[in-house]
Amino acid sequence: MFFLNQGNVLSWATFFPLLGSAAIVVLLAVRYVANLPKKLVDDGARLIALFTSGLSFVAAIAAWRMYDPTDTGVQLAQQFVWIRQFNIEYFVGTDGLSISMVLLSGLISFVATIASMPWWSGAKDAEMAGMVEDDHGHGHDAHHPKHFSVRMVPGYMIMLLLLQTGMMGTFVALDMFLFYVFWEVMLLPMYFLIGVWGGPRKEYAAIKFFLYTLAGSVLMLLAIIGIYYNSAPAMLSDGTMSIGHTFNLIELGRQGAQGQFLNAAPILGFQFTKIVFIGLFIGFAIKIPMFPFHTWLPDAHVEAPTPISVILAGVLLKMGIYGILRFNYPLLPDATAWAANAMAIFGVINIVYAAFVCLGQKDLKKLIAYSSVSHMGFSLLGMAAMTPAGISGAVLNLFTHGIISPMLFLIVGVIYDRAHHREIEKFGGLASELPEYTAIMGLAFFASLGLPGLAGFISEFMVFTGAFPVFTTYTIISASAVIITAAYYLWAIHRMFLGKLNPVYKGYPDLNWRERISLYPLAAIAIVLGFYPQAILGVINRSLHLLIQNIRPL
Amino acid sequence: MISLNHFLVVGALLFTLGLVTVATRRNAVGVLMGVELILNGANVNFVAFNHYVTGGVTGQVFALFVIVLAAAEAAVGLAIVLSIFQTFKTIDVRHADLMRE
Amino acid sequence: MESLLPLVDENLRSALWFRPEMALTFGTLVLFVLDLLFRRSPARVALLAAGALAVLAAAAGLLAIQPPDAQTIFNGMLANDSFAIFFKWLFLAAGALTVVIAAQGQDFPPERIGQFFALLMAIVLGMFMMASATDLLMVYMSIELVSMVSYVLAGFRKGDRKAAEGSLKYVIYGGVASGVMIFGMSYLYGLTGTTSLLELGARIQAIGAGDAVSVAATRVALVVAIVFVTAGVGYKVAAVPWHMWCPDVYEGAPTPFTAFLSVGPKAAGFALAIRIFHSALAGPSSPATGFAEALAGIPWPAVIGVISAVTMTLGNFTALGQTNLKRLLAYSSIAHAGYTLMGLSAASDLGMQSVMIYMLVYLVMNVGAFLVVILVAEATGSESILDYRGLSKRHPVAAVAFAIFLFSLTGLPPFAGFVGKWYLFYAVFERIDGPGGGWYAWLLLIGALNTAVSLYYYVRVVRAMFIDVPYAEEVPTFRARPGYSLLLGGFSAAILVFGIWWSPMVRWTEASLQLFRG
Amino acid sequence: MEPHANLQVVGHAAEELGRLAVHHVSYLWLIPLFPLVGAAINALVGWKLQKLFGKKIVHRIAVTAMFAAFAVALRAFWQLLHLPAGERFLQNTLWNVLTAGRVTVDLAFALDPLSMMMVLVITGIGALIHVFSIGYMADEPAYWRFFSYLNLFVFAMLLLVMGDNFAVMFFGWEGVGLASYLLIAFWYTDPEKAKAGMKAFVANRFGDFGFLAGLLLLFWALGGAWAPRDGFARNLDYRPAAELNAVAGAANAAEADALAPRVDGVKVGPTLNFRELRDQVVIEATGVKEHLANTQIWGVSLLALIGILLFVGAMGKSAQLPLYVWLPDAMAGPTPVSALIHAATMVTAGVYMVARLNFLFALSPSAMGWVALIGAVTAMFAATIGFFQYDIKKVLAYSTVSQLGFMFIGVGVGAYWAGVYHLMTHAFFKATLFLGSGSVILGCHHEQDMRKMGGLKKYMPITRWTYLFACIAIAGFPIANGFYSKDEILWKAFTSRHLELFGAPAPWLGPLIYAIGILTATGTAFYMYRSYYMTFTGEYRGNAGHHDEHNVDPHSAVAAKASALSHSVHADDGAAHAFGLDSHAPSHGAVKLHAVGHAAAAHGHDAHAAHGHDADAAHGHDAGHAAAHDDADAHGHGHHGGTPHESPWTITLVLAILAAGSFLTLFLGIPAAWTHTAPLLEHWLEPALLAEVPFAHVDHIWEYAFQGAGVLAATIGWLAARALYKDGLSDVPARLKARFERAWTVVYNKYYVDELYAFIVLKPSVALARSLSRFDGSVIDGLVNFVGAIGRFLGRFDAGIDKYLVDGLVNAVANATWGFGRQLRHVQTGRIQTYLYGALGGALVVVLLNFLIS
Repeated sequence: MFFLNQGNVLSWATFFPLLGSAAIVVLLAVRYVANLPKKLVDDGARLIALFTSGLSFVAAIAAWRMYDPTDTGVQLAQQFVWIRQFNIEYFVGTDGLSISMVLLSGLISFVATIASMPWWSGAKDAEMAGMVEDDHGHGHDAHHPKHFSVRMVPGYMIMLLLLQTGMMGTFVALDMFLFYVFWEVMLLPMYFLIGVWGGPRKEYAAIKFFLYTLAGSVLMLLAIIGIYYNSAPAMLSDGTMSIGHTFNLIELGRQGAQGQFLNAAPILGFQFTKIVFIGLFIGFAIKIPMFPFHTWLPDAHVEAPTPISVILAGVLLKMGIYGILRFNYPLLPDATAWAANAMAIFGVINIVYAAFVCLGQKDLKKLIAYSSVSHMGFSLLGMAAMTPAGISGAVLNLFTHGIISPMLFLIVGVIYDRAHHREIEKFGGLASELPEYTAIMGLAFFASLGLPGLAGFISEFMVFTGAFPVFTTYTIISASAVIITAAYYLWAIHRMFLGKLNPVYKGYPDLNWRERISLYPLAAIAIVLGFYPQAILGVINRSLHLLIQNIRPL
Repeated sequence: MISLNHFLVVGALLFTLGLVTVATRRNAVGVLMGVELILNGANVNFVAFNHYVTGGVTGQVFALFVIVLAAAEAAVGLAIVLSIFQTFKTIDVRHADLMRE
Repeated sequence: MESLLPLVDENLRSALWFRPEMALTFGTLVLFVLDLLFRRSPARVALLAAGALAVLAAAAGLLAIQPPDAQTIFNGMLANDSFAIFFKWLFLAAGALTVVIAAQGQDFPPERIGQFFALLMAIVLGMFMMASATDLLMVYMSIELVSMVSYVLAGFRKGDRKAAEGSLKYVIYGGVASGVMIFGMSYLYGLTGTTSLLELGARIQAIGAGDAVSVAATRVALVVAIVFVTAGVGYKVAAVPWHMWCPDVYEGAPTPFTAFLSVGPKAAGFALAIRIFHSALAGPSSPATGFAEALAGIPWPAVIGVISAVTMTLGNFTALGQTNLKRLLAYSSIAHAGYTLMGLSAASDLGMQSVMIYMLVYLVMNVGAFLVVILVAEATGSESILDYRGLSKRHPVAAVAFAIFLFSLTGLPPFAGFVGKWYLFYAVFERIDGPGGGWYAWLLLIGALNTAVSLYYYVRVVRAMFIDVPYAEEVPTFRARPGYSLLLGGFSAAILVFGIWWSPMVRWTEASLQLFRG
Repeated sequence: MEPHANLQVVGHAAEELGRLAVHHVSYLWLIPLFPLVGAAINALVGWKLQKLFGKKIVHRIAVTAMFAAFAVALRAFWQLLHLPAGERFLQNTLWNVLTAGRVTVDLAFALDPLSMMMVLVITGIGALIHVFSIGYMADEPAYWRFFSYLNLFVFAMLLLVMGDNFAVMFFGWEGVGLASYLLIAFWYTDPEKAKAGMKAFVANRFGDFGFLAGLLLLFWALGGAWAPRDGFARNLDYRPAAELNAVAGAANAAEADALAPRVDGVKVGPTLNFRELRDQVVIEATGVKEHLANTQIWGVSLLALIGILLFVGAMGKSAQLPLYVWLPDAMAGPTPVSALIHAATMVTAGVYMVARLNFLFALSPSAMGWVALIGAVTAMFAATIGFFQYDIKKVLAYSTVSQLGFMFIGVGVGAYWAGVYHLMTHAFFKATLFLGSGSVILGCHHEQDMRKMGGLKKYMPITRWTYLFACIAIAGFPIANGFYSKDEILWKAFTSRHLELFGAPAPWLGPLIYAIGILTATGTAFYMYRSYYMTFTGEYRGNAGHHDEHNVDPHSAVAAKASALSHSVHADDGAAHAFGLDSHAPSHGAVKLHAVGHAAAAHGHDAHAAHGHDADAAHGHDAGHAAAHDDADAHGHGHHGGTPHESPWTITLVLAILAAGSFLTLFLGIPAAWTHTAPLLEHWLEPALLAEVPFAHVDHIWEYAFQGAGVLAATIGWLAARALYKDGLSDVPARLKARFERAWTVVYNKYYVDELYAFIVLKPSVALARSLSRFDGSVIDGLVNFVGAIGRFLGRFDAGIDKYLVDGLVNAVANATWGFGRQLRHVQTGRIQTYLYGALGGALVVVLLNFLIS
């Protein structure tokens, strides 16, 4: 596209959705003036959302194409001074660490937008899901409220697009302040999306998510202030020297490597780098989510509508790890080395503990939510090892999990739209009624339990290989989780899909086209990455290996 | 010979008495008078300090202003007490606790 | 006889710098007259509002053309400096907004609205003087001016028990507070021999000389005196433990005036506090760091820090339990007073600046919030949170704007509230690695956690508006008020703009930092 | 004199081995590709094709894919044959899967003599089994699904054996696990079958876990020697990336290769590639061998640990103790699956892996010791269970476990080629047996219980003969291949003296294993012939309601005898008479028989009448067939329905071919003792199996003697079985069972191992899971909500402070000042003053604060 060039592609990727939501606001204004029919406005909002998030995805792909993997520096940068008094710049750019996340976030956002449409579904399953448009606020029967995709559509789309802007911005921001702004911007839409369009206990889940994350991010804010205050001045993009300090993450990384923050004054008797590390780490750990800060996740997932779960699992969880790699590693290498062992231990706890919790789950969506917790543990373990394979595996794990877990949540959504419950025990023998669904489900489950030939295995394998020489025992313990993982997935399959068909589900419609077009691309990617992960690794490796070069043991 | 301290003691006494009055009277008018006492305690101090310490007229002028303002404040206060009486049919401050949750 | 001549000259000279105040003074009187003139006029509300705005505009114009050079006037009674001017603009804005809101609302019966406008002008006048007072006498008089008119306006709604009760509490509480303050002032005067804030600092440092015993004794007296004075100021900004009048008065007063109270006098109080603490109790701030040091070893920054921590915590936690929106906002305004005190306790240029920025931002978001309360109260006749359920459906604009205000009050980017918080936190952080930095670290931590706590009750309102479903039967009708909608839109836009592009705000406050120190 | 009195240990002359010569070719990828394509087509559009063009098209696709793969394999074989022995190594790299630092994985295939043999077996026998399935699954609606699974399995298996590195091998390793899961649970509507699939997968995961651990250990064991950080595996001391290695920055394969350290041309350091591994271990100059041999970890020899962990993986796949439990259950799958996956190919993966890594295992005698010992114990254990099973497939399953034990004995004691040879022979005769049983099952209308069979030889002759020949082979008579592989293994076991256990030399282990082995061989012969006799001899018991061996009621015994007398099908049956005569109440039996005969006649051919078919049998064949057909028409493939019938030609043909195979392959292993030249296969495999393991040298006399012993063992087993089970006449088994009731029950219930697992593994982990999830819900989440609750409580509490606490304080103060002798109401001062008290009290606090701080 002519207007996508090296200098602005990332900004476009970030702000296309924002433009979209602005357009929808205009549409609403027009509606008030010229009172358009509801149907028209809804469809308009949907189209705008599809179009803009599609454009954002295109821009993300363009960025991926433009990115030069042989160069480890910042690329596709766009930079100008924003608030001179505080040396704050609008500075977006990407390196090996974030480029894969940009692609992922663009893709998953688009998939989620598709999954938010009531279109392309058969008459029967639309009717079962309660997508039928009618005047009074109920779906096909009083027990089930209308499907989220037909409730307050413009508002939903506005929030969805805002969320996408926030996510993309978080991944491309290279100015600490800008990063924080985007980081917080994600919160609000997420709160509304869960709280307004969510399930029965949506209020509880939404506020829990909100408070949890905010509690983390205020600690993060303090840490950011601390880092800024102790940083040395740096050149601003307009060539002038900054006043006193800098927010430029790249610059801060350079300073951190030179031990700039080591001689900062201790705070409350703690060494500065350590306490700042902890502040940042807690802020990010809540997003990961890391045991024991993980309990918001199951609630949020269970209550959120399907596309939001998709985004939550596919993109938001990645930001915890991404943030740690973007802040803690380059800025505070020594504290990172100091904390590595703890990180590994938490990783192991995440992996094993969550896997066992999965085994005990009765709600399919909860089970998958906990499996996300477990899989994020692999990233923690891998990055804690600071070995090339470990850190590459950790980031690759973000990507692969970002492909697989959305599939899983879409799959849950499919059955929930039809059956309006997720109790594993209540299903049975679905395989004979929904063969296509069963097939795609099997693919996703096996991908998630780390079957070689599918994406999940590669990252797990790399994490193990990378972590083993450093944390032998931990690695072996967490490797034992592959057994439990297999157990809970297969058991779930056994209870839900195999055996005699539960007559209640006779005549349930199989996948419809909306579900197909949201699921199959992901499945294809999962397979391709299973055999050719180098497509990602080749791009991210250099920057990541550079990242861990500076980290010396205490 | 009366020294500065005597005046200060008087001022402090007035102040304390004022506070106690405010704190314990049930009659709103009484409470307002307690406020007046406090202000007058301050006035005594001003004048005394002016005479013994600083000289000049600053303190005395200050006192004058305080008196004037006290009068104004009393006027406002009494007006409000009147409206209280109109609404509550009493000026017992104990009953003015609608907003106590 | 000839000794009077310089005084006359001084007054004539000073009059040149006193024109805005004079405008307000005459404005007050003129409004009273207009009130009588327009008694029969059908459009009297509009006319009177126009008149009030005209007065404010005149004051503003005179303020704008006023030569900026910093100096004292009226023999050091008032100071004219950029610091004062900044706050004066703030007050004018608050006044104008109140006039506009009140003129459209129904909180004031048309036949009495004229008095309200007139008295409002008087309050603005008082606040003008608070901002620029450099003499204890002026401090006291300006505070009293503001207070006394406020007493009246707090009880403005005739026959309303809550109003009457609130104003009674206000008057008694205020009376005692100012009494305590004046008593403290008397001791200050006695100990230092001056009432001028500009000389006070030097005198206090001089106390250090002399034998240890008397020094110690004097210090005790000095500290007590200062605390008494602080009480007067703390009462104006509603800081714990002088905050208790706040919820009742807020609830009892007519809402537009509540909105005004929550921003105007609070800002004035902070202006006064800065003036007292920075120019009288602290040395000039060092050009390098911008830090100011407390005089005579009086640890007022730490004390203010503690007050701030207690204030914000108490305010937030108490707000958690509130169901009446006005009370909730009252406690929230207490909490915000606590946040703002962080800036004061930083005792640095950036601290002052952060206070100014915060007051500026707070003006917009809080008045906005109260505006929504007015709007809803008009339709439902209630201020209970229950009646906000489903507002997003019944009045989307109000709901969205309110959400923006509330999130901005919480301090989330990209809203202006975050900028204010950012400056406060940063100002405090600067002080951490100084002597006694530990206090600041804790203060910072408490402030941060309070932010999270405050989210909880702000979000309760948001949840009521967007998530909860209203009663089926209640269908309150929202009178179409383009004026309100415009205001809401304007406030929201301002909050977003300030939150994203706040350089101008910073530049303005930076330029307004010069305290006249004589 | 005892044999090893005058033994002296000799190994091959330790000539220096060079680097492996590699021939890069570009067509190997076709071999796995064809099955993959077949699988893909059938999986994606199979159902459509089947609906449009019928089942033919489906199996044509699948079978064509198989034969195509076989053809390419032959092409490769041809090429290998024409290379000098030392250079028989074809390699074909497709692309670099992943590279990060030292970890680099290519998708690459390699064929050396060993994997070549495996590929031939897999594609060859696999193709045959595909053909077999055509007939066997004929009436399966989900035909397409079955064939796509089969192809998928073959694809994965080919990855496993052709993989040039551990990663690709592991791809296949798990892939076959998946395929076997899908195939075992093929009839998923039956929860039991589905559960069996799940069990297989999870049990294998246990093995994979060990495999993975061993793999990582090996990988970094190699790394440790070169990076400046020995004690690499002593973890918990934090090691940064910077000092980790020279290849830290490698972002793609080329860089990694360029940066990799080399010792005189040999690439050293961590690698997943078999060839690189072999080179650096085998070539002395690199010093890797010493490093590995001398490294200890957690107090044990590193190599032993690696070996044992890898062997744990083998335990899973190859169903050794204690992970064998999944295999018998796997019989829930369709019989061709059992033949292909659970006999011929997948289960041998473990053996293959050990053989593939022979140079590594050979370095660790104690690892070898464990492999051999566990193999022997498993062989014995499984055989004993096999004695008493009634489900014909279960018998074969346990026999498979037992035979796998033999293979591990082979590779364990270092007779790698013998182990691999047995793998091959077993593939043939066990496939024959399984497919034979499949044919039987088909013939008996999906009846698997041998007690309901019998006398089938008249109905399905081809099946019978092939089955019999396979029995001969597995029992170990010199006329079939089984003898040669088994005896080679046992002989090598006997002559091995270098094994170790717990790091201590155990020269006695070899002979012990031999003893166990020879006993097991006897047992093998016994239970196999038992199955043969129970199935094919005697009278067809298919329709005899429910009556089984271990409560033989005299009547049926008499009936059987009577029928045997009436028209003596087996003239040679002395034993039957002998047992028959001393049975009681002949007249009674005769009368009964007669009556029943009439009843049957009266009712026409009632398929379900208890003795109806005895009657048919008595009145000859045609009637019986008629009945069978009526019955079949009446209700399709109902159980106990009709008489058995021979299977379609696709099945019998395959059986014949396989039986022939189990004869022909014997020529690959004619012992050196006879020909004084190394057996063909040993010679062929030599370049791949290069480990030098010392064996005691014992002269040929003894070898002959041992071969004789082997034959003797087989004969004993055969005769015993014949005596007990021929024609089902003997009631000795019944009496023995009655005698040793308890012991019989224990063995019959497979020593309750499954129950043990349920008790030790399943229940605890599920309980743990349940409790943890409850813990998570209540405690962890509870903490959060608790904090929230505290917050809200504090909120009310503060409000309380404002409203009440201060009041209380006020009242207290007021009491103190005013309350002397006054009642409370007089001092109750109301709100406003309350505030003032609060304010003043606060002010005082602040004053104090001042002094506290300063």
